[in-house]
Amino acid sequence: MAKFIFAIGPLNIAVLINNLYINISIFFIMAFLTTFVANIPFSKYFRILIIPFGFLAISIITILIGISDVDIFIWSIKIWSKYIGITYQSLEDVLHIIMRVLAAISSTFFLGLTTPLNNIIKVLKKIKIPNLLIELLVLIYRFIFIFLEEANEIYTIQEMKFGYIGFKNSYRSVSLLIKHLFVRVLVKYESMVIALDSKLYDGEFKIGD
Amino acid sequence: MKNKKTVLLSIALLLVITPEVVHAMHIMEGFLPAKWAILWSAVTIPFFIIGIKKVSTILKEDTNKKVLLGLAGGFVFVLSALKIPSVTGSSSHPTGVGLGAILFGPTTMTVIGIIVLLFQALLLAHGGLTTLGANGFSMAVAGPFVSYFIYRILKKKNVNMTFTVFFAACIGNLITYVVTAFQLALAFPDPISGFLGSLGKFLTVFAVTQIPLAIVEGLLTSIIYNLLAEY
Amino acid sequence: MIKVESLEFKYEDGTKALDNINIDLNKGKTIGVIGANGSGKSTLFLNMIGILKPNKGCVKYNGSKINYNKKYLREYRRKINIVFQDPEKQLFYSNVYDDVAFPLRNLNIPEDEIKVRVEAALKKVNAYEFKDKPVHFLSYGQKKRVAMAGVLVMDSQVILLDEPTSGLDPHMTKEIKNIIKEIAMEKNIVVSSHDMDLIYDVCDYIYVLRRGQILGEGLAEEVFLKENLLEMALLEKPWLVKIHKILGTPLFKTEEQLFDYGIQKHI
Amino acid sequence: MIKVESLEFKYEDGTKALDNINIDLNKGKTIGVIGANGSGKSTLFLNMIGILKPNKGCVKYNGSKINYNKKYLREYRRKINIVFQDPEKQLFYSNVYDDVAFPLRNLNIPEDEIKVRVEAALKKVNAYEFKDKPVHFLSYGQKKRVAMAGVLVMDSQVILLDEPTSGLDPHMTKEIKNIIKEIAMEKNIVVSSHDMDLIYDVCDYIYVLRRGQILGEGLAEEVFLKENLLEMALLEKPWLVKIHKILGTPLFKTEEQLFDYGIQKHI
Repeated sequence: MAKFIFAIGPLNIAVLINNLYINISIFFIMAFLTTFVANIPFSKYFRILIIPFGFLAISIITILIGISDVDIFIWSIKIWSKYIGITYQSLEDVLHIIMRVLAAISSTFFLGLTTPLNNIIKVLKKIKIPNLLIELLVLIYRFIFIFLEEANEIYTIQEMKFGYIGFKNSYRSVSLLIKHLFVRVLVKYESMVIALDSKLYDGEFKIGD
Repeated sequence: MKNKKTVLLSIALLLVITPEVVHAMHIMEGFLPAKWAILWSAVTIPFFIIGIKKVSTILKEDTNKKVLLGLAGGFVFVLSALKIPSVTGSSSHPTGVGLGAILFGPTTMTVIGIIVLLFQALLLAHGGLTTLGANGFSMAVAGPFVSYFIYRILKKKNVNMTFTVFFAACIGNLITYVVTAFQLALAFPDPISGFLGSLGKFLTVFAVTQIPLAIVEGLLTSIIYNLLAEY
Repeated sequence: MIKVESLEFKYEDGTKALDNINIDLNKGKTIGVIGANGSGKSTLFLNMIGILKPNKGCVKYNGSKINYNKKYLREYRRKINIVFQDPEKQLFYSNVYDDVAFPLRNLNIPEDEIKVRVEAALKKVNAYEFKDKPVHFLSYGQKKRVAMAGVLVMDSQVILLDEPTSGLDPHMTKEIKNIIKEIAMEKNIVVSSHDMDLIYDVCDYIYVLRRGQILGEGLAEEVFLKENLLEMALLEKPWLVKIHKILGTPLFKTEEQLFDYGIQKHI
Repeated sequence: MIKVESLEFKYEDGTKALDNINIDLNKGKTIGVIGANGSGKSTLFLNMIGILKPNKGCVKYNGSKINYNKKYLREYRRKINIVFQDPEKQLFYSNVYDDVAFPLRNLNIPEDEIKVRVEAALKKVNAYEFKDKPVHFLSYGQKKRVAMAGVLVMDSQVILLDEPTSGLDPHMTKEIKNIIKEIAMEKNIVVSSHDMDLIYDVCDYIYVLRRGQILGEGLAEEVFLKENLLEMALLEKPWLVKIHKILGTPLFKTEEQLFDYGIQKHI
């Protein structure tokens, strides 16, 4: 619970208060805690951190650049009769966004990288999230890993069979992979229903407190 | 200590099949200002609640279906973590929105989709908790419903099945992108040309990657659909 | 106790999966069911626990036919239960504790009693040490033991084990063998396996299946001497029987007995 | 030929999965890799085929380090390939023929050549007779053989077999054993298995893994005599070695040899 609040708190502060300096501090504290205290190597942390930055880069540039008939920009180029450039305000906006994003994402990472799902589930139970939702969370979480492992293995096998050389092969292989996974969903479903029966399942996946 | 290691290990596993390029249209954590984050959550929550209600009536008839929903969730998650080659030479992911809606129905996809988005935020750093509402609306509400309705309408009119599935998945993907651009434009209107100018900018910028991807998604979904029909 | 009487089971397409099966669990403390891939072992197990319903014949519990209504089956499965081969298909929680506690929670047993029973079951299969690890980080052998704990926790009288050692290394196989022997002191066990050495070691009475029929049955020491029977069933002799046949050493039931014999011989 | 030189492989979190591994496939025609669950066998195989990239050391092919660019790997994998344990995950098509043809079609080989090679591969694993059956109607053992054909069809020089007999009944195990021996006449085989009898029978040179390190290596007849080594690696002796140790019979490599010896003794 404490860890949960500790991650969700700063996340809310980052987005709700949205102060440049607070956000910078949140980012450094969270990054420090995740990498040093929770002992996650810095290089790995950095690698995960840059995953969503493609989106950030594209969106930031989009926000940054404006088009106008008159040159109101602090920096611009003229193409035919239009000016394309950056205003002071958009620059300031973007700075705010980047800091907010860093603060928020470091908080979410802290939660994702250091808190086992079970602790999160316990919190959700405490705040009275409906049971069905919690059950689905628990089941989906478990099955994600089953299918990830399978997808990984199938992918390797296809790669060994030259399945990812060129477009045509890749498309065929990915579609086969997805179809195969889906067939395995159905097969698993059948045998799981049997297992559930023998485990005296009565319609609810109960979870302890 | 052990747990941190293991969570990290899971991330490592995910990175093997997760790719160098961004997850197409997930609005990243913290990107939306508070006002918009809250607003989009408020828009999405009713759909989610209706979804849950509908799902639970289905489950009352057959409680075993709960496992099927769980399996479907795991499947959709993995689907969205897969890497597919895209026309631009880099790779991208299928969103699975269309395929999921056709296989499991749109309301189910709303519920599963939002849970999957939550896990994507926590495990993959795709999307985020504060943007869950906005992403949920575009990917788990708008996309699946549009895909599903196109699928139903064309199916009723006896249009060629391969094309039906292609079109449903393709448009479902495009709708997701349009809605996201809309959300971004609302939150970040252009200081000069306002909301419309901003919408134009976002639509143009993301069109470069999204239109080819929508076509890819459509093609892929129709191939998979045919493979499954064969099975 | 459980008896299967002239049971016949057909698939939906009409092919017979099981034909005139008679099994009496009173005949041994640990019963072995052996047969080639596809001989009907799993189908038989599913009939025995009432998941599949026979087309003819019946399964009897304490002298009376079992019923197929939900209420009866729930009670019945507290008496007889099964550990399936593939652990991935019977573990529903990422958390070991919750998974083992699952059947008890379905019976609405109070949490403090659940705790005692879950921990006891985990200890019995040497899985207590990783009870806090998420399931997806367990090795195959560890998952297999958690799956076993998930059935032991119900404390049923009869436990069916489908391929309990498949995919396990020699050390783990030995460990499972010991666990089976330990459980067999309090419960009735039915084991199906392709590992003839395992079956010979832990079982006292054996049923041999071939294409859905019982080709032979008898005490372990007798059945495995019947060369024709094993050959027809596409099976093998355990190696302890092989050396008895080939080298003329006495017939030993366990490796330890052979070992003692070897030492005496050298003296 | 393939050599692994002081290879180290770390997981993302920094724990070593493999440490200072040296393997030389020239040392035998059929090489065995044995070790307990989690000792690193699969990780080693994945390093050998270039799916995983070592942190230190290297894999050498014909004397030069392998490259990890797409083009090189593509050529490399025509020389070395792998059959994984679970056939269910390796068969993607509903049709046996299409499945075996998959790698050849990916290489754009003409259909008439494909036909010849697919049929030859299916015959090699005795799977030709069910080439027109849908995959989901095949038995586990049949699927396993089709999976083998799917790799044999590529005609690579080295084939890695991960647990080729797991889940198979005794008869099918024997059949796979014979197939391995037959393939080994033309190709180099690396087998990993928990079945010590299988390894002892088909392999001439053995590497013993424990916790990511090579604990010992040598000719099959030597390695399996080293009691300490096997114990430390949590493994077992094959039964033919056991009786040699306990009863003092000569050390036989195959059951047939023991059988002949038994007959002579009786005469």
